[in-house]
Amino acid sequence: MSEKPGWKSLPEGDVVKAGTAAEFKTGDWRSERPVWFPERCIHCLFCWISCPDSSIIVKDQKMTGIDYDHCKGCGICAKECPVKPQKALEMKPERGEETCQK
Amino acid sequence: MDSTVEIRWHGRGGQGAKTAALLLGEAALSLGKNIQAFPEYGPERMGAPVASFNRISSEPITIHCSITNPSIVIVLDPTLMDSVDVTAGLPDNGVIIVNTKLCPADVRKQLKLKGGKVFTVDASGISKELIGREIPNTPMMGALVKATGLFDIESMLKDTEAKLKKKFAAKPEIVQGNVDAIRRAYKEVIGE
Amino acid sequence: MSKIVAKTGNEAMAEAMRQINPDVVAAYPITPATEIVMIFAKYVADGLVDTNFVAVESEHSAMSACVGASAAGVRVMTGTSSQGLCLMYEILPIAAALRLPIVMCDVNRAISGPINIHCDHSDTMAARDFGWLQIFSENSQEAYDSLIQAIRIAEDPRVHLPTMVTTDGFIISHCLDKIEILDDKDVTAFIGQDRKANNRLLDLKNPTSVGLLDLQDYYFEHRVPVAQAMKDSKKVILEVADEFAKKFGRKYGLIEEYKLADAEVAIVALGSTCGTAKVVIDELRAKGVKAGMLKIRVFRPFPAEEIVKALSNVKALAVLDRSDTWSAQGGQVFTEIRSAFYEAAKKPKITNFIYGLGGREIDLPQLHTVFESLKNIDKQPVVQYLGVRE
Amino acid sequence: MASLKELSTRKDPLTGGHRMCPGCGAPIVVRQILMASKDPVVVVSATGCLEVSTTIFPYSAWTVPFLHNAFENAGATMSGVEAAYQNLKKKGKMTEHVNFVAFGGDGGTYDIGLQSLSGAMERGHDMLYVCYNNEAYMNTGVQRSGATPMGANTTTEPAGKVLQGKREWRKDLTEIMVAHSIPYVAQGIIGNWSDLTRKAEKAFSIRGPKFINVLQPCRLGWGYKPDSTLELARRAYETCVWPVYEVENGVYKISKPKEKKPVVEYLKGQDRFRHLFKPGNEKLIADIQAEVDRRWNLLLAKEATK
Repeated sequence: MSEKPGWKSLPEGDVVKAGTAAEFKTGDWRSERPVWFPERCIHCLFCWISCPDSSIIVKDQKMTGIDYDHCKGCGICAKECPVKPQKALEMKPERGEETCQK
Repeated sequence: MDSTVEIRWHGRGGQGAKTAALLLGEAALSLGKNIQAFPEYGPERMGAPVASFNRISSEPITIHCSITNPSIVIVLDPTLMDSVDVTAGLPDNGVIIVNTKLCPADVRKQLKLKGGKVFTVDASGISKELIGREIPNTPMMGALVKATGLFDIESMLKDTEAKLKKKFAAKPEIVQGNVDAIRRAYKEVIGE
Repeated sequence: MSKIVAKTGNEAMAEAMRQINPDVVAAYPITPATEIVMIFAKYVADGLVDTNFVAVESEHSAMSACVGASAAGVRVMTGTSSQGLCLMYEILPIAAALRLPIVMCDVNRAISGPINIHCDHSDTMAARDFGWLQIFSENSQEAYDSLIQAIRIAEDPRVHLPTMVTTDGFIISHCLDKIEILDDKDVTAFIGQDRKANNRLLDLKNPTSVGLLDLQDYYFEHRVPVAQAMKDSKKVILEVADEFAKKFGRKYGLIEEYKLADAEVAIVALGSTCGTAKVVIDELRAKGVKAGMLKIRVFRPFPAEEIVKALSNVKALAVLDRSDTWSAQGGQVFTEIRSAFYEAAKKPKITNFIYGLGGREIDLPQLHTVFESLKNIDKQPVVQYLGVRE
Repeated sequence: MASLKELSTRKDPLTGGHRMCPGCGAPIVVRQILMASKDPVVVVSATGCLEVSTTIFPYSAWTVPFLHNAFENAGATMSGVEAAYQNLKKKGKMTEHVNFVAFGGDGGTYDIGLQSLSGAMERGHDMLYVCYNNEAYMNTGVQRSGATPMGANTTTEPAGKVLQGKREWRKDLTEIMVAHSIPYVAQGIIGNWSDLTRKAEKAFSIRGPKFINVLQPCRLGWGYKPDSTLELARRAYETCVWPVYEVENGVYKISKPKEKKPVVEYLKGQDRFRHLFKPGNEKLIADIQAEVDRRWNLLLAKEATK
């Protein structure tokens, strides 16, 4: 609480600049992550238009990667990917199987 | 307040942190304790980090402020340790119990924890095997009882079984699965 | 050039609205405020104002549209009464928290039930805790003058709070009275051509989000500034009143003292009753009774210090409330005045008369009864209902 | 109609970092609708999942001007914003064209906000109202709304020993909007971006009030795996449970599935309908099929009459 601004330094009237949520990371919500295989990608952008978290990065009208800071790992992108037989996006466990080595 | 045990549960929206706190509270009540169980309310959705809390005491509990120095912390999802300060407020003699396949020493290292006692148990694995779904909250109750000696495991199981029977009247297999999972986690939890 | 004309309270408020020429008005009909909106709608139809008039389907939507338009950055007005104001209650504190200088013509009327269309202050008083400035008017002239001043006050950066100017339903709203109307150009010059808005929703180059969800960590910090602005608004109200007096000759304050300087017995009242009470006080003074009155013009912010100072030499005081808190502890004005006197070294004995609910007549003999009771204030109950049959 | 490549060059109305559930359909609705606008947009949202999860102070996921007022008044609030804009435009203080878009969930649109919506549409404001319809009050924990379909399990009309979930057919809000005689009314789904963005483009090309009702599966309230949000919506379309159509100046145009599948195909993938498959509930499913057929045929007849 201590580093949050007091009322005297907040802007008037419950207003913020647009788009500040970009600073809030939701990537740690993931239990699975989409992994992109560029060599299979046909840049149809179905994944991009279907992503609820604006986490498919598109540059110059081409898919270029995934914003793992915000992707919550829902899997919609992989499901909607039309590439066959192997999809250009696959869901993988977020972390490897770590076990107690004792 | 020395007689009061304060517990914080860390989970993700949908993982059952709130339910775990409620179940534990009810179990403690039927074992003659005074109890509180309350979640942290916010707009967070499924998958978002959430917390819930218990107070358990042999004395009447009148306090209604939040718990900032829990003596016990239970982490339902090991990935939370990357983003949430799960040890916040935990005193040197505190207990942290984590649902993970890792051993306590690994968790201690990851959390850079100096004091306290660390316990681990693969509650996800146990629930998948015995309940058929990944719901780590009930097995974690078994781990909690073993790690802290808060109550007698058999008395608690008896009560929880009765509660679950009411809740899942239509699915008796779930009740047995949960009871077995609590018992298994009680046996398998590892301390340092 | 200003001119002297005959206008009802509603006509006077509508006239002020014409001169203010707000950018957006959103309103819904309700007796006895309907007329203000009807007259204004005709001004719109005749092209006498530049306003976009939104004839909404409820008062809830009226206030909602006002919030939308005001957040967009323009000058916004509305008018309502009673149940209409009640229907707006949900949105009133949102307007305040978003710091939107919406100005409302509010015609005081009883609230249901039973349904009743006549004057009391229950509607406005129930809205006292929503962060709106509240200015009461004794007559049409005050309503007209205060409405013009309200624009300046609400839009002052030190305030940025919504403001309601009230008249008493039917008693003022429908009573033809002599009033002085200012020159259109003078009104425009006084209030400024346009609202100088900050944080405009329609600023496309600097997009903002307005009206966010605040959790435990920010909500409090967004409410306290409303209290600070309310506190700061006292100075602004007086500054605006001074400028108005200099330019147009009529002087206003937070309160008005009537023969209080040496008064031993006094009453406190709001709205049209004050005018009637002045007659009673004059009659009592003629008989040698040192009677006086304190009129509260501005109820929000509450001028506690000013009231205490003005009444400290009075021996016996009756507070007249045209509404009740139903707390069994008296009306809103009474409880706030008693509270204001808590720290005062010198204070009068105070009793409360709740009167005039649902338009029940308040006349000279009743007001004489009130003053009469002050002779034996020690024997008076704390709260009395004036003129009610038992 | 803009291609995906073209759309991808436009401003994304939402950033990541909002707190909607993983796999939530509501932000997909927002992105597909708003990116169809070539002109600047200004958004009003009713209280609901979308609003609380995208604007937790000091974090806002909206990159476009955004206003939230309350639950039941998105229509009225936008009326005020639009009136202010018209005033500024009339006075020459704003020149650029702006598309005004209000979003409300089904609770804020079918139920508590219906009056406000109806008023705004009737008054002819130049705005598009989009209902992101997940068929229950999801923000408060899956309570039934006027949009909830018959038989669905909700927390205020739960499936129990005696009752089998919601007992009433859902209200047909889209037809209520058609009855307002506004220039453009449409129903769509998420899961067909080209249809939805085309409808949004169409709406933005028309001046006056427009309404689009978008079926948006909710993984929490409906109960399914989060990756299936779009697929489930398409199932609703294929079974004609949720007809996809538009009504432009009173003329109906329906998107017909290649093959009309039985409603069971739609119901079976969702936890909220699971109890319908218990022995003894066969008639309920038959009733649902009959009502879907009746409404579908009615719609076809409306299209045929022109």
